[in-house]
Amino acid sequence: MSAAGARIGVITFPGSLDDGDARRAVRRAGASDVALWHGDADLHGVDAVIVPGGFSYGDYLRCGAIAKFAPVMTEVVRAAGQGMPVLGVCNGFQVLCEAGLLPGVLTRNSGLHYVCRDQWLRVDNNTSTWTTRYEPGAELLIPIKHGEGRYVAEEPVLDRLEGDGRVLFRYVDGNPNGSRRDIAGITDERGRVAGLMPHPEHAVDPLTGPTDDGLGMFLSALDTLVAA
Amino acid sequence: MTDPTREAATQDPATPNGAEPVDSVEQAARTPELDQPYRELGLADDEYERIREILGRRPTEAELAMYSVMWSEHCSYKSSKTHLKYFGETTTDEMRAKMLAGIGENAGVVDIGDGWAVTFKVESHNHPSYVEPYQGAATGVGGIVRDIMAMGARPVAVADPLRFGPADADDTRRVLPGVVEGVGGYGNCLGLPNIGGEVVFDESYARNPLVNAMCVGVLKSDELQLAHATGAGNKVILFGSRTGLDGIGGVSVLASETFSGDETGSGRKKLPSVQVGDPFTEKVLIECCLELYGSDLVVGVQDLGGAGLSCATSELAAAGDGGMRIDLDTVPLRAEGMNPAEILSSESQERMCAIVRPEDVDSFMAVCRKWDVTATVIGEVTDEEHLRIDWRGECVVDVPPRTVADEGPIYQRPVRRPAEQDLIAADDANTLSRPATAAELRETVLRMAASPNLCSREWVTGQYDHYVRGNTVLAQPSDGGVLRVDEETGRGIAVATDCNARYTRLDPYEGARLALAEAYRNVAVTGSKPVAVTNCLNFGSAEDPGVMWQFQQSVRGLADAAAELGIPVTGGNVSFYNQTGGDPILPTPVAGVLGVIDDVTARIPTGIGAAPGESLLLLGD
Amino acid sequence: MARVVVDVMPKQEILDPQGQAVANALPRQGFEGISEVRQGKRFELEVDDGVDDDTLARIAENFLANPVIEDWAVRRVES
Amino acid sequence: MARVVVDVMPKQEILDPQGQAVANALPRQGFEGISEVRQGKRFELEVDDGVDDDTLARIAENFLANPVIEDWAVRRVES
Ligand SMILES: Nc1ncnc2c1ncn2[C@@H]1O[C@H](COP(=O)(O)OP(=O)(O)O)[C@@H](O)[C@H]1O
Repeated sequence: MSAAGARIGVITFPGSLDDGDARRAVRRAGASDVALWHGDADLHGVDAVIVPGGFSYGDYLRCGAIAKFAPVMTEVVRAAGQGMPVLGVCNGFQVLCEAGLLPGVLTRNSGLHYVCRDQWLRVDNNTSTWTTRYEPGAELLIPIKHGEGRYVAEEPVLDRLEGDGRVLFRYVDGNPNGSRRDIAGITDERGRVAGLMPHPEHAVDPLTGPTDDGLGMFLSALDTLVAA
Repeated sequence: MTDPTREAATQDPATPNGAEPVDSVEQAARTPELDQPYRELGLADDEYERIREILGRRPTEAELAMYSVMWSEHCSYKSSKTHLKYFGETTTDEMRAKMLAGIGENAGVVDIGDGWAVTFKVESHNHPSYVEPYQGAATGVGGIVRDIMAMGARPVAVADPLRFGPADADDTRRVLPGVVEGVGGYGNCLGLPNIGGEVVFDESYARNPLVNAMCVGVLKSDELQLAHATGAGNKVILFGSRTGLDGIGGVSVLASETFSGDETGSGRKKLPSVQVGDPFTEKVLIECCLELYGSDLVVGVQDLGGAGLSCATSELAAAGDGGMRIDLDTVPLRAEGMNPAEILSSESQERMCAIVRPEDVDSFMAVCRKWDVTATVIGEVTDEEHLRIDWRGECVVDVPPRTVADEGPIYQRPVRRPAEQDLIAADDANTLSRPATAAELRETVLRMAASPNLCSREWVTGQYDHYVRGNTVLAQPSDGGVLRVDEETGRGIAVATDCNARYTRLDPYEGARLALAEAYRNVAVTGSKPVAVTNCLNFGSAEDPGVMWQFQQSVRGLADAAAELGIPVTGGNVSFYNQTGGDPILPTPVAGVLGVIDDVTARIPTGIGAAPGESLLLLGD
Repeated sequence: MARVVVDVMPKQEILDPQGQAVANALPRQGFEGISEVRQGKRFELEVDDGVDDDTLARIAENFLANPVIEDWAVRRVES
Repeated sequence: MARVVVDVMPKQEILDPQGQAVANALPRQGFEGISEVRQGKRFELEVDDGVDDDTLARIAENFLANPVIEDWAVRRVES
């Protein structure tokens, strides 16, 4: 498959906000972007899926709690089971946790405020589908913007995540939300499904973001798709 | 899924047993002498007389509710109109060349080239934010965003000029965090980057905080929407949230005083005048509106803000070519037992009203269904001259719409330069002692850097998303916010809002000129060319001649400065009565300037030291 | 020591977007028959025996609830 | 029609920064003697009589609460 032949879908829920940005990032990485609709139980033959940031359904009950029941999510869960790469960013991460594709849950920031700032992250794992382009230990500057990003899971779950090398990114230079063990992003057992609170799609062009450090995530997935 | 058509069909008029008698037009004609609580509704004796004259009878409850809100200071600009004319008088044809819509529309619209247009406006939500900081500020953002949507634009950014009492005052500790969270909570959830604003502390704003919210929208210049109800037979569609009892405020005196009569019956006296915002519904409403506009399904559109349906129906009809008929029974309600006056006055948020050709109604409803937005046909445009509103088979409103929307009273309030103004001017800053030694200078600089009015705004701006939509090129702490409008060409815009109200207190005319000059400079230093001005004029009581003098002078200052700079004032907002007891706030005419930049990659960031060897130059004197 | 529960609910006439979102989502998950949902807050306090009902009411009214838009109720429970 | 209350509270072992913030603020307001505060959610549902306890439990467990971090309790009340 050529890069442009790779089709990456981006879901739009009512209340999604960063869907346009995720699609822009996909195009910037050289792949084709495909719009997916929450009410449409069809992935339209895409090769990977991004669940973008925002406030799906207003995030009123708990972030992501209502979105996990959207018809499109049934298909995402099915496809992820068959190994399709899936990335959840911010609200998308919350949705993937609620949907059971990733362990744990994202709770109210310990500072009790919404935080928007440029945040340093350290790459802990560069073997997942979404992180192969990074050197292990590399530090990235990527925006965060969330009110509920404190990653919480039971101790044994946290131990297992660390033991299996499934922590993708950790906050460095200050933990912005009180996440357990400074966790900013994780992956599933197979390294195909990834979720993180920071917004790589807002770090693809230094004109509109702090850096282009986020582009590597999209390029990483594209490498896998092209090689397949 | 809400089925909007079924919604309308099954809407149950729910006439409770022993329903209150409806105060119909017929009834009003039969009972001319009925005592009406017009004063409690804020109408003066002569205003009430004028309404009787217009109608040739006493108004019904519903009509009285309508006139009283529409003729309020907030909606009718009755004290300011006579001064605001000066903006029009000082705008030349040359300044007007790029203006697609100006003062009088929901928001001003400016052509920025390449087929793009930009609309921007500031509105105040001062008092509600004092009563309930979070919801007051949140619904302030929601309201200005709907104004921008009503022009046919996609809202693309917000900014929030704020004023509070002393930073260490107890009340500021209550108000400020709530306001900031409200602005952030609503704007972040709508996905609108916050690209500017101000945070100023001054004693005069204690108990009178100012929460001004700006929204900027972008559209193709041929996609402008207008708020008019034209074409007899066209349908009137109300869409968005249901109409509830919140935000009714003063009109509840109608229910308690004249309807039920007995004290126990109504329980309506304590209706909360506060509204609760639902940003998610508004976000969906934005996408729904844009799809409706894009499919050319709308003839005219108006947002529902202050004065709710009273305002939307009368303004749409007044700007149209005929009349309008509304069937109030079809309005989807959230509360039981609402009466016509309450339905017409409710300020429930997240609602819009559209005029739609009959053949487009099905397609309109389909778009609303897609976005799960409740939509209901509530009436139609007629070739009569009146706005007529029916309720349970009886006519409860029958008025010439222009008399409600456009022909409210105009006051020539007394204007007097306060005697103390000379004392203030005589108290010259040159008499203050200056730091004489290096140590004193150091101490002064440190004190200034730490002062609430100069310290970092990050506690505030860090709660606002400035990245969303991926087009923010400059935001806090830049002097002006810069946004990319066109990804192909890099064309973009800049905005800044400013006002130093202490200057305006010293000299309202010069202070207003300085406010505009500062916003103009803040736009210019981003590398953009300023093209238009909006404003939000926050003042004390219109009944205080000294305040009216400040107001008059500030308007003149702003207008003259705009003319001097050659850019038009395309709109604005007036907020009077920002005072507790006899002490008005500092006169605060916030100026907002819009600029255009041909290529955002050429923007100039604020700050020095980006590259070694930079030279520092001081321009001007 | 006593356990005190303070329930804070949005006033009836006030819009409750949270409760509404929950109510709208239930049928989508196959749960029928729930006509209305309102969402509020529940606080559980561990309170010294010396704290009287009046104090608790003031805490609820001035601090835990926003009386402009919310109603509250205080009750002592077995802990 | 019945009214059902669902209480959802953060699990004891989970950090509750909102409750903690309340607890810390109380002494500053002059309220002493409150040693711990936890903040959760309270839902009030209007439920058809046909909806059984088992269904309500599933709604609470799968939807209103996230069992990783929250406990829940359902009870029917007089309406
Ligand atoms: N309420 C606010 N909302 C958003 N941005 C704000 C707010 N207050 C201040 N800012 C931003 O913070 C920066 C610094 O503000 P300020 O100190 O007022 O700047 P200046 O003194 O240069 O006018 C500016 O970019 C301004 O737009």
